[in-house]
Amino acid sequence: MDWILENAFLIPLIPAVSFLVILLFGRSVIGAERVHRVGITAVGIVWVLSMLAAVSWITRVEDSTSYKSDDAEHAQIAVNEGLSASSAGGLDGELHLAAEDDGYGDDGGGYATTEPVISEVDGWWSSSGVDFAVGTLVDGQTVLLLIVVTSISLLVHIYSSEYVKGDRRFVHYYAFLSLFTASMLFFVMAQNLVQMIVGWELVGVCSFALIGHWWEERPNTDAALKAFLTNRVGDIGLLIGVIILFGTFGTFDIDAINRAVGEMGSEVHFAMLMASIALMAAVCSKSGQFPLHTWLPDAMAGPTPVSALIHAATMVVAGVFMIGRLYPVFFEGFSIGTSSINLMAFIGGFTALIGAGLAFAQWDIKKVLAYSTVSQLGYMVMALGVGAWTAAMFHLFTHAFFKACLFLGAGSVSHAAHHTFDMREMGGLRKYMPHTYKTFVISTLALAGVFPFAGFWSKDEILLGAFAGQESAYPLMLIFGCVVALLTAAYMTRVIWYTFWGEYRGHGHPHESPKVMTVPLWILAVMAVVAGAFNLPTPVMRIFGLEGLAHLVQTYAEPTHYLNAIGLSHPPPSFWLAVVGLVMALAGIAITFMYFWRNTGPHGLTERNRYAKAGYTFLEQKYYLDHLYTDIVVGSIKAPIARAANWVNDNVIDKVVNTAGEGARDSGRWVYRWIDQGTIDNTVNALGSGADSGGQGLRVMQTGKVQNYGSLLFGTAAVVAIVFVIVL
Amino acid sequence: MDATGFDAWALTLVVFLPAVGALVMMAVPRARELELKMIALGASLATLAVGVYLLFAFDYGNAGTLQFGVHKGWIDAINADYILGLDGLSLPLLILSMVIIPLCVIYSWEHIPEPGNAKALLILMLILASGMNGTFVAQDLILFFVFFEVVLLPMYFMIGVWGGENRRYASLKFFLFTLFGSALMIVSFVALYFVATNDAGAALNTFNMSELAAAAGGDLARGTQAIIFAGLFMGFGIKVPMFPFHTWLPDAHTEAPTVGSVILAAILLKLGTYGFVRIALPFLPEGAAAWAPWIGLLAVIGIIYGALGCLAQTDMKRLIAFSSVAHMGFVMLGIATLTPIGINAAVFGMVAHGIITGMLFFLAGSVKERYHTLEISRLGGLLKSAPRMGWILAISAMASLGLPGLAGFWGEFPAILSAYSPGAGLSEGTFRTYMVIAAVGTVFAAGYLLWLFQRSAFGEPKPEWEGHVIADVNRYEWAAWTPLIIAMVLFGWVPGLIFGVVDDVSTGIACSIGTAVVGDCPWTG
Amino acid sequence: MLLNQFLLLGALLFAVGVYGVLARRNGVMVLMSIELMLNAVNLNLVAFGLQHDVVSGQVFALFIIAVAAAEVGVGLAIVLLLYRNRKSIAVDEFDLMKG
Amino acid sequence: MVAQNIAFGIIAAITVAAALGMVTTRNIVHAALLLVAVLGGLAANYVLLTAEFIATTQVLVYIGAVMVLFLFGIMLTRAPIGRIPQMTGATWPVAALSALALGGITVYALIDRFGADSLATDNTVFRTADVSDSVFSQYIIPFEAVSVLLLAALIGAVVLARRD
Repeated sequence: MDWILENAFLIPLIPAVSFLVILLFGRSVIGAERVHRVGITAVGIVWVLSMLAAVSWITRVEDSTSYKSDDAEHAQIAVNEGLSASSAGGLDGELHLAAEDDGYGDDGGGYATTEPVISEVDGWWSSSGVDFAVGTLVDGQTVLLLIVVTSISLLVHIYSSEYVKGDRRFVHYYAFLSLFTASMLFFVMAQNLVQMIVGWELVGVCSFALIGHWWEERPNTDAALKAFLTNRVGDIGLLIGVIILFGTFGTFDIDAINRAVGEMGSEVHFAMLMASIALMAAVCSKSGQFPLHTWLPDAMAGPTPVSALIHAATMVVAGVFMIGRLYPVFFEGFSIGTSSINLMAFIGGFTALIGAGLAFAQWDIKKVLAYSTVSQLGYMVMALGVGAWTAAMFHLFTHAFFKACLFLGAGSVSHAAHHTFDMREMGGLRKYMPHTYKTFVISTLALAGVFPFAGFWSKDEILLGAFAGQESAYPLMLIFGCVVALLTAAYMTRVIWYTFWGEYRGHGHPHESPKVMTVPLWILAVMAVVAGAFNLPTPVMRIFGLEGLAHLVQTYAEPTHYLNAIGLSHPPPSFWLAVVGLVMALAGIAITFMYFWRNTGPHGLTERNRYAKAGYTFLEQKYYLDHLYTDIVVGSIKAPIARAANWVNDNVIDKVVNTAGEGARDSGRWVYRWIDQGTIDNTVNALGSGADSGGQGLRVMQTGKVQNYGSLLFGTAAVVAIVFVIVL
Repeated sequence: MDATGFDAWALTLVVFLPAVGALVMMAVPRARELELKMIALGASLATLAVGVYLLFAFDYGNAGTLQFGVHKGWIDAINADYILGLDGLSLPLLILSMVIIPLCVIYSWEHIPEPGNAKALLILMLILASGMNGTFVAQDLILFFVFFEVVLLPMYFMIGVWGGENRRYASLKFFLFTLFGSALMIVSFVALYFVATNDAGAALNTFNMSELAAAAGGDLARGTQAIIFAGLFMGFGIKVPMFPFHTWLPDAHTEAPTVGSVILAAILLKLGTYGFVRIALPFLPEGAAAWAPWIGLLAVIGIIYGALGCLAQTDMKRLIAFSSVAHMGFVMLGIATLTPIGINAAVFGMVAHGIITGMLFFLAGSVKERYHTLEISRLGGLLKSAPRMGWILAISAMASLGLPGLAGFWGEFPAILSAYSPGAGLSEGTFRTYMVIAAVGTVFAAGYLLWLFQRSAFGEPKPEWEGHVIADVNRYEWAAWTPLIIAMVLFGWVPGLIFGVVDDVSTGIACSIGTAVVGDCPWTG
Repeated sequence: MLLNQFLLLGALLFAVGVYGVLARRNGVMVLMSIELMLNAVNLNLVAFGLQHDVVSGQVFALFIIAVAAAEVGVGLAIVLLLYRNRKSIAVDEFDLMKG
Repeated sequence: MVAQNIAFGIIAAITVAAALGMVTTRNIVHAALLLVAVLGGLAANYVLLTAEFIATTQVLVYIGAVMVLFLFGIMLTRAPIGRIPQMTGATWPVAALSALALGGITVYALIDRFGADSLATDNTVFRTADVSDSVFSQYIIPFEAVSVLLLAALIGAVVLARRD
């Protein structure tokens, strides 16, 4: 049963082969318009394998849980499993640490410890006699990501076959989708940090290539460059963080590092702090956290399905995944267990807040969604920062589905509305494209966190994590979380308003997208509804008498073998907090509705009259409340705060990036001109020309007349003789 | 160590086969160009065939010891012997050199630069091949020096005859710079001959490199070692080239013909770094330890400075040339840490840089041939007019900026890694600062390479090229480039191919330095 | 007799010969001055030979006389050739090696 | 001894005077004849130094053969017989300075080193036979070399002077 877990390398291998096949034979053998079949088939196989892996993993966890009653036997099995994990793959792997340590589960507070399945082969590279292995590490977290990546990737592959049809580079598009899927899968099952870097960079390159897919236009390539370079900045942190971890523990092995942190604890606190700060920079760039988030909205220059796959559901969560993967490091480094505020939680919370604020100021539907992604990623990072590992991963899981659905919906809208993403040229589309509209609304409700959609459950867990904390609560994070919940609901309602309600403001005749696009939308929408069921709290399940199915993510995905060692605790569910979260979301929706309605009447400002024409007459009588909310809450957020944030974003952060780039170029020019050419080169040239002018001077003496030479000869002889005879 | 049978001849063949080819070519009239090319290709491929034999016959379990050894008398008057040998350090570089030369010959099939004369150009290439191969296998200082200098003149003529507009200036600059370094280097060699002692304090009076390495400086005082090291440092550092001795490089590269640039970048620069690892470090451990912080400093300055220089360039070839300064900075940083991982990284970096930058120069040559300019602002839309070439440029640029999965990464990352904990009692604080600066350098690298790629490959082709046919990669180019692209990807995914070979030697060197300087070696070989 | 009287005579003649070589314009005169210098040397050789009681001094003097004869022969031939080609034997008119 | 010294004085005075005359006269034929005087004076000096064979050779080779050569040279180059205004080049002061410096330092060095060393007159008197023994035994190879040199010079002179 564990076959797939031990041979997990097949999972990234298949899309990688698909990449090569499409790239090498796509145009010639397969035919340019048929390459999507290769990609879809490959990802389909991988999806099946991932599901198999999930089933295998769950079985494995079940097995180890049932053995828990018998400690001795449990240990024995763990050893056996470790052995089979490393040898059954037919690779000359070593008996791994995983097989030797088995004691963590016993004090795990009621949770079974299930060892990760590590398959590795030695000799990937070596130094001073130490061989570094390459291999796969499969545990619950990996399996969770496998499901997310392959599912979204499969749907995007299918969706794209219509959306990108007839594109100038259809073949390249599918090739890079395959390569991206391969890289992302390689990343999530990395056994060591170097592999992690490899995957991390490769997804970045695919992102670069796909953002710049239409590279004939300058803005697209600028956006691609910006994305890649911003990520490179974060990669400095990744490199240094990995190096610090290697320097401290002498290994790249993720499993060994996590266990070592658990054992050593505060002995290595300072090193872990440094490593965490460095790695945090990497997270900021990859997962669009403040202050390195600016590339993500620009990255929307790529094709929309790519935005859905890479810049919403999968690649951008790489940073979150990495934190989760190296959680003991961050837990120790940032003292998550004992503090009530820390860098990670603050960056996450703050990013969530400013991302949500910025989403109000956008007219481009994809940019709204991009800022929303920034905000939601901030949520996940914040969750990890407050110690809510499961909540973060659960939110990652649910968010992937509803955000992908939103992006694909936006793509569908644009497909209908003549390839524009400007909401001012949309409107009233609910009549023309009912499927897109329905799925978009469902996903919006999920994102807003309305009961009982998926987002509600995962957001609630994050708020719960902030509320309970570990040893102490994280009050600021709780406030951030609640405010963001409100804002999220508000800006998403605004999007729906502009896009689907009112009269159509664009040109041409909008139409519903074909089935090949709407079916993926519906699948994602269904997931947006039911994904929450994967980690329902026990009290809720008790209502249905299905207590055994509660906390699935927590039970199966959590790497208890690491987390138990650092003593991570799980807060009990809180009904009232859930109510608060729900109220926030509903309030956000309500406020927005009122805002748009309020501008209809004669008291409204003239600039907002067209919203009135768009029609929200049934909200008219709530005028006073609307006035209050609009001017004080939404107005203050929209005008000063969001604009200021946007201004800061464009004029300060962006400016700093641009200025730094220009400054580097200018100083490069300056150094080149004055130091390189001016000083160093001139010194060399001066030596040369000095020799030359010396030669010119001496040249006068070369008269060509024998007697002059003779004079010189005898004169010199005389002088030398004088020196020898008299002086010496 | 002396080998028998064919093994005893293998290295001699590797060194002299190209020279024999050059001799044969001299006898063939200039007009019979095809035959001349066939002879050149034959000679270089025959050398490569011996190289393949070496690859298979090499004992990888004993990569740390010299194999295929030859030891014959040569110039008895000065105790210089004809000693050749191959170990894990020489092998990758030797193979690199043997691969690059046939590729250059193939590339030259239809790309003989102005003013023509394929015969002379190919003969020079073969002489270069002899010199370079000889440098990598020579195990006697005088022999090493002879081979080291043999490469100088052909390259001088290559630049001076087939170069661009400013070729005289560039070739002279190259020649004088290198000769200056060589002069100091030979002084140091002679000094080594006279002052090097064994542990017992008896003078060695030998040029035999393995004996000198085994002595590891003997009981020479740190000051003496540092002075001798300074001479070697100048000789090798100019060749590398290290900041601030790098100014010959952009000029030489810009003016040189394509194959000249390729050979220069791919192999000639490696002679310097190879010299550091093979001669300077093991012979003078104390000197190396004394100089290491300064080498490290110059290396990181080179990384940042080279990158800044790149950002300021408007000429594609000159940009690539400046990037060499930055990349060799990583190599030198690895060497300066005096750790096995650093030296491993350096050797990997050398090979990777040879492959990648060689490839980039090939591309620059082909771009120049098609557009008759390398002015970046006049290029653009390469992906549109010649898509395959554009993609190859993309892969090469990505490899050059150190993308994992391609060869460049394994030169950079371990070099940065090694600076975290330098060996031989070097200051951790200093080297960790270097580490951060070097890591910042990777961002710059991405910046200038992508900037180059964006300007030259993305976008629409410039209007001035309307009506011009920009041909895509032709079959000679495919033949010359495919092995390099394959190597980039192969080494990117299977770095153990090089690390595994070099590791024994680099651990040995680092260990002997550690033992000599701080009296202990934390690495087990 | 003092050794020095011969040596000093030789020195004086040598110096005079140097002056002649450097100052005279006529090629034949230059050659004659060279003869003078050679003879000055001969005188020294013979004097030292006597002083040190060796026959070598005289032998060398003989050799020098022979070599001088050869030199004059070739030198005059060159002068002749110059004259034939340039119609002049003024040595300061020849500056083909001017840098 | 006194007689010899007196003889030396007279001969030396004539020799130096003739030499000076040779390098200053404007008449080239006079210069050649003054050279004869110098060479003759030297031959006399050789006699004073008990080197009769050298003296003889000097007379035979120089005054006999070399001088004839010079005179032929003068004639063949059609040098004007008689006074020529520009016999001395414009740079003669430099030449004089060089010659003076060289002569001065040599004189100084000789006086400094040998001072008043008297010539060892009680040594062996080498006869012609001794000289010939030495030439044909110890110096046979240089002798042969000189023979070849003379031959080569002969051929060389012929080749150079040939008119074709």
